[in-house]
Amino acid sequence: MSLMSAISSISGLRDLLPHAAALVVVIPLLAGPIAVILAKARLAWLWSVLVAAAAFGLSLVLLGTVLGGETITYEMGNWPAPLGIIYYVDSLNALVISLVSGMALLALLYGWPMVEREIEPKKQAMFFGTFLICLAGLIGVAITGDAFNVFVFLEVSSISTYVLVAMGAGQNRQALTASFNYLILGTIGATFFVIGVGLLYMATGTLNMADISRLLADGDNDRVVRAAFSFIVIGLGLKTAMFPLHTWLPNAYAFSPSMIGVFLASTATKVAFYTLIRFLFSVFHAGAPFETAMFDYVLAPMAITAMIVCSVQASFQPDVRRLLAYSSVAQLGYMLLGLSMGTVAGLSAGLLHMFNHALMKGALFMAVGLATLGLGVIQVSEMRGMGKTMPLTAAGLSIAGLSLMGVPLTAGFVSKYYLVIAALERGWWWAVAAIVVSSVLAIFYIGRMIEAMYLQKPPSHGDDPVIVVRSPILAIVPLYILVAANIWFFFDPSVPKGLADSAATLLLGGGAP
Amino acid sequence: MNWTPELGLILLLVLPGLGFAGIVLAGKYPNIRDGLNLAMGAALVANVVGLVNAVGAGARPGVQLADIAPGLSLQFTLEPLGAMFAAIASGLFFLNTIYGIGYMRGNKAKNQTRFFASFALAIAAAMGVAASGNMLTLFVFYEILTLSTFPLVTHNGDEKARRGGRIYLIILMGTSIGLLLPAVIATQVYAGTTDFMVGGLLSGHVGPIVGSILLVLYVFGIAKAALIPVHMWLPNAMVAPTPVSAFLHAVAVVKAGVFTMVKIVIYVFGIDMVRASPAAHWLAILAAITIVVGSVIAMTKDNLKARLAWSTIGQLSYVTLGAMIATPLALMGATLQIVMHAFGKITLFMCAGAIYSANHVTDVSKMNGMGKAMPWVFGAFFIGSLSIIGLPPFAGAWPKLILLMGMTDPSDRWLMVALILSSLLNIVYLLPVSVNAFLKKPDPVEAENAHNNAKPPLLTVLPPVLTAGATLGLFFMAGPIMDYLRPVFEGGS
Amino acid sequence: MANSKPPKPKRKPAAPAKPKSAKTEAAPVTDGIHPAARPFLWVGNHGVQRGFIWLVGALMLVFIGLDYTFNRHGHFSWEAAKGFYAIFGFLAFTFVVLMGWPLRKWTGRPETYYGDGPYDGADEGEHDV
Amino acid sequence: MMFNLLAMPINPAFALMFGGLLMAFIPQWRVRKFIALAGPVLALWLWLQVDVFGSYGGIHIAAIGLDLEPFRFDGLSRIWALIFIIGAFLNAIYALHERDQVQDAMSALYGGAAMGAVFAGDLLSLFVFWEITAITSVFLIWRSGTEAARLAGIRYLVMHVGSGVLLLAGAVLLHGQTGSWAFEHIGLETGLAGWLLLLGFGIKAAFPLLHTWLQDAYPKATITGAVVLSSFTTKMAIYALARGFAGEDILIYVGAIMTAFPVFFAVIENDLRRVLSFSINNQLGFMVVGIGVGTALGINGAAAHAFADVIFKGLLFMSMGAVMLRTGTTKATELGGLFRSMPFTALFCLIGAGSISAFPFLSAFVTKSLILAAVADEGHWFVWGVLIFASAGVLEHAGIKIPYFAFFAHDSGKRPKEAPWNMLLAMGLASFLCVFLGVNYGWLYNLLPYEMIYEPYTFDHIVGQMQLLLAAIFAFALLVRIGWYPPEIRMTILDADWLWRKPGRSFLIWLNAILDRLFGLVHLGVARRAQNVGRVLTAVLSPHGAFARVVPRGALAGWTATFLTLALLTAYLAH
Repeated sequence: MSLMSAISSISGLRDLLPHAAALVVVIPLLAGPIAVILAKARLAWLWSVLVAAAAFGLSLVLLGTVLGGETITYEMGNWPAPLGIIYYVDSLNALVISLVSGMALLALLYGWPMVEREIEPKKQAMFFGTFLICLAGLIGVAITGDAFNVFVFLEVSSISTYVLVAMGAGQNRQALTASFNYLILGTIGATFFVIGVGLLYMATGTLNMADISRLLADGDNDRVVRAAFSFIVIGLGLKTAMFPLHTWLPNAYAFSPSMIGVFLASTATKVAFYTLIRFLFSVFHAGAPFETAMFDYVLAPMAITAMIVCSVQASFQPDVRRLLAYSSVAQLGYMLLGLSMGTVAGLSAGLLHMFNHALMKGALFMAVGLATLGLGVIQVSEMRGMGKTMPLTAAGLSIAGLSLMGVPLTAGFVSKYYLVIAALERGWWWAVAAIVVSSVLAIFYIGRMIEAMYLQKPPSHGDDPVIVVRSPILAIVPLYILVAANIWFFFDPSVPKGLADSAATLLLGGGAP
Repeated sequence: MNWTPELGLILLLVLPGLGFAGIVLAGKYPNIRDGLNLAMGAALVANVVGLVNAVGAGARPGVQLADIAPGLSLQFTLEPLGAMFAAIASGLFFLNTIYGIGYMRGNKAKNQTRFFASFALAIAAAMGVAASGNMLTLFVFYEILTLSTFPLVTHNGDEKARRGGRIYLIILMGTSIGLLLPAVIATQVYAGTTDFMVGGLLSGHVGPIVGSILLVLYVFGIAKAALIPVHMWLPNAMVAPTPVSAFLHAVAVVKAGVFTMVKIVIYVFGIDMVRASPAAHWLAILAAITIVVGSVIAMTKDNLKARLAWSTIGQLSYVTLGAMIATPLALMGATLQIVMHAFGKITLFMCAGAIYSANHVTDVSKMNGMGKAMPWVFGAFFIGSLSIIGLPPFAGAWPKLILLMGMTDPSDRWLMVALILSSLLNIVYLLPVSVNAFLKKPDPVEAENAHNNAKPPLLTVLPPVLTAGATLGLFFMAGPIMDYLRPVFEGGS
Repeated sequence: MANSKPPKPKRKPAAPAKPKSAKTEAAPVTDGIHPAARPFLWVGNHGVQRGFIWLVGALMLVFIGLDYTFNRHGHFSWEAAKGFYAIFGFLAFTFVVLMGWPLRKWTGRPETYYGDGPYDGADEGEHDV
Repeated sequence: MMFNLLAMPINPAFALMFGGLLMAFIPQWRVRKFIALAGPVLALWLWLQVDVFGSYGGIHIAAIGLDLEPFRFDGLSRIWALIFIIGAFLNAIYALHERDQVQDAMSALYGGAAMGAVFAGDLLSLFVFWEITAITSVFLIWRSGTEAARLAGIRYLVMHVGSGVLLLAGAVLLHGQTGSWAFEHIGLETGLAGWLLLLGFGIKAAFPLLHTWLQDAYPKATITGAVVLSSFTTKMAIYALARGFAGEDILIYVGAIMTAFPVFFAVIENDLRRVLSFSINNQLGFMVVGIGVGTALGINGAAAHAFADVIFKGLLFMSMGAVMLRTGTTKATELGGLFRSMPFTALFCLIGAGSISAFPFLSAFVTKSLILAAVADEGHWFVWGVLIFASAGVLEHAGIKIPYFAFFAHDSGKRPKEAPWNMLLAMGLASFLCVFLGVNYGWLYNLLPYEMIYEPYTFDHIVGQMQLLLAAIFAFALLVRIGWYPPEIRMTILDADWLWRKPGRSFLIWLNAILDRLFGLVHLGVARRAQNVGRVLTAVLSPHGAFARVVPRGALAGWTATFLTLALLTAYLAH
């Protein structure tokens, strides 16, 4: 409750910042090249932090406004829709935007010591610049109300992401292959998406999402619309790493620089997921037969397959970051499952899980990155004794892991709880079973790490155990902010839950953007 | 500030929390640390006594800790059942702490600070379980109990301890998240709340089939109650030091499991619904099988603690059996078994630990003739055995009697065979331990061993002797205890 | 007081026991004799024990004879038969004793059969013999 | 729970039990001995205080609606309590020479518990005391300290606790049917409840096949322990049968078998204390038959015979105990000719032997005949014949074998000291009582629970009994003379307990091995299955498995296209 009121009080600033909706995209977009120009790595980093903080501040303003019960429609250049591009903020994307900008800030704070070690010095400024552009792209995707503009920002963020992933090559040459794979599949996805948008334009003659939605409300049996729908779902599904289109993801996460792993894991797929929701529920209409069919026969089965198969895969992974990546695909299954229920409760639970998953996966990747930094850990088996050698990191990792498992007193519990309730209300017993199985599998793969960290002896040189590693404080702080958030949002999930609820009600209540 | 029941309810968690902090901070000074630990235990007992009296006088103190969402809150409410569990757990915890200090010092164990700190957390969790006002809160503390006892189970830190700990965690967490949690959530969906309600919060909300499914989920989800086939964690947890075993078996963990079992039958399903449920019948049969199989396997174990572990599996299935039969008398018997078994079993475990402290002997077959050196220990063991067997005038006789009284319905009565068989098997595997110690001549080779005459530390002898005396006293206290609990069971048929 | 002299019939001369008893009788131990028993030592006399059967036989005949002095009115008709109890008693006793042979054959086992070890008073008493 | 002890008769059982508890904590043996003697005296005094039959000092437990009546004084419990008091007193004297705190305490507790059981007015109190007798008495076996005693003690305890639990189960079922805990006539018409109770009582009463604990444990008990044991447990069970199952026909036949079968075993048994144990069995048979008949005469006979039996069986055990104390054995093969050095013991033994054999003017003559008359009155001619047959058998093993092989027969050469004075005193008192009861039978008859008219000393009764006894003695003399009497040999005689001590044990061992193997197989099976599943999963999902292999990018694109087709189909086909 207190958090909500705090945010609401900030919203008083909105009078000072009437253009917040535009600024939140424009500032990072423009700041990116400036970062590159700054050239000095430390300066670029500071600048980036500043920009990310500004973006975060702006997104909080937007969030405050939305929490106040308003929706924001911002016309770019004062060109009214449908001719101009409009930015549109409601409870759905306010949450996503805050999440993205907040995680960007935390990732940057966390990232400095990492980047210092992982990226060649002369590329560091460029790295931060690209990162800011990527951030702008992701926020843009989330905020825009124009279908084609979505494609543009999607590509902005994607291309910058390919670059960022490829920068992991300093550590591991496989990053290049991973990035290339990502690029190929990402492009296919983008292409499918843009084909879909084109088809929609063919059918409706407009690119404004609200207009499309209005026009589609009548003749939704059109074959063109159906084709557009399929292309968009598959295209965004690819970006979301929907099973079985997820194959690009594990390597991309595993070989990218630590900071990018953290950022991608907690934002990129989330934004794509948001876009999917936006198209499924506020461009197309949830009641349409082809959409219901897609939910029942494609999305839901794929979701639970992901939840189980990828959890098993995660259990097999020796590589920690690939383990977490597979777990992400499985967790995306939870969100898709909630979405495909097509009910307010389901969608809300999916959105809440999206938010919570960002918190926990961000923390997990941070901790793993620290472990890599401190002990050179790549494999689960190399984490042995971390409870002794890196106690803080190990504790953070454990708590975030518990959250991933859905243990009470962590945020992960709350979203799984709502998901199960939604499934039960929908009468989907099999989905409950899948959630249960997947959660138990999560115990396995998280348990493997916890066991290695706490139950095995630390590696030693002869008789001398490896000494305790001190993690950089700058990296520990964001880790613990996320860990604390994981606990905080168990006790007080009112903000994300309220937003998710109102978003779900809005989307399914037929409220047009 | 005056003590009120509501404050007492909060203190249930706060006192162990303070204890935890104190233990950690004073870790470098063992005497201060152990003193703080004991002070915390004593304060907790005093607090619980106050609560027990208040609840006995009809108060039902309640506190809401956190309101997560409508229907999702951390809520404490103390009723007689919980007060009883809190009393047992805190009282025995205090004794077990004394014993643990004696044991750990006597054996010069490592990491004592971590050990006692974990204990403090675990007792906090047990108190939370006792005072839970809804199923969600209970579940939360149930999980904390698992996690906080995990370092205790693996305390020895060797490969065996790790393996035991792994199984402990996998089974307890797996079942609770995989079965119990869905059941709790389903309860929330069907009943709209998980707040405990006299007469059963699910009654009237679900049909017999869904009710049966939920019951099965609950019963297997509460793996702490160690019903076959979710019992395997218990023998594996025996790798822990003896104070931990005593804590697991008699003070908190298994007890929390069976307590939860009784609690769900009374407050979640309601007696009538369980009685009408077809699943309950089969679960009762499974409990009966567990009783017999546990005893049979206990007979084959030479390691004393393993034997006691299997004995616990058998003995605590009495509670599950009573809960599944679900007549008011059977439930009364089941509840009483929680109390009475606690005293008997903690005596046995403490004795096992005292023997180990004296001469590091763990096998029953090597204890022949030790009675001369440790008459008090084996005497206490003998009394404890008699109580577990269920012979008057010892505490264990009452629950068996009342359970039997609750089983006279023709469809249940043949399950009595399990109880009868169990008593006989108990004699076979429990009594020879002390009898051989007193009567059997030691192996000549063993007799050469000077350790055979070693004396255990005083602090490990006193507590079991006290609890053994308590089993005699409790036999005569059964009336007041039952009167105290009676309001709980009057809600039923 | 007991009105019948307890039976002290002849001891069967068991072959292995003979040398032992002969030895005992050859050197009678008088030290251990209880003063109160001295007047009755004749009971142990071989001849007395052999002759005991005649005493019992005679007494038995007397009581059978008594049957003829009155008419028994028992519950069952055969009770009235003269000497019924004597015949029944004799046959019953003989049967019981003789059944001992086959019974021992079927159920007799070495003393250590159950492996429990000896149990006659290992720890107790002042066995001053 | 509340006790209303004031202004009300006090249960004499408490005198003994309280004394026992005290003794458990008193290391000074003189004080203990005083308490041991004072307990029965106090109990007797309390017994005398009760003028009116009734139930006193009830306990009510509201929570489960339980009413306990620990002290019911009526015709049946009165006589049993008295004989237990007498037994406890004699046993205390007999044990004066002993310095064993455990046995002192346990004997008193045991006797008190047995008396408590007799006074129990409800089945739950009965159960409580029933089990206490089991726990306390087993120490009398264990204290002999031998390995055999230890094992026998455990077997004994299993059977006795089992008896208690059966009793409890039966009581609970009965309560379920009738809503009452009162211990009144039960009968087998109550179905399962009745059968369970009968079985529970039957174990302690040593029914055939359930009897083995008796012959197993009593001979292995301590010297005094065997005497104490012979007084209480079985007689308490007889009381319970008389109370609960009077007039059950089945008991007539069970009792008849009980009288007959032990005599065969007793003939060839070498250990004289074990012979006495068989003899207990046989005597219990008479009482059970009397209860089975169920007439006033029958029940009175059972009560009177139990009364007499405590004394003469105790006396016989005492004499054998004295022999054991002085020679270290009661094996017939080791004994003989002891009358030379233990004349008083021999005399008392003869009196006991005469009593048990029912010689006129000794106790059993006036008690056993009650039972025989009751059987005959009801026209059970065959059972009557069996009882007469068994009477001849009693003479054989208890009347002749015990005194003959111990004190007469061939001279073993052993010249032990006479028994200690306290033992002689106890035996003397018991002998006196045997004669006293045989002569002043009216005193005993007046104590019996039911009104009856019976005169033991008729001419034909005396003549018939003397014929029987003399003919049997004659047969003995004859058989010994012609060498047909089976010689004493040291050996173990198998009994029904062979079933669980040999094949039963083997079965358990076998079962254990099989279970081990089975669990092993299951584990192995599960492990294998898991391995197979694991292999498949690994093949598909592991980092090197099919799913994770780096797929050519073209194939990936193709795969995406396939999936798109699927999506398109779904969208098109939906309606």
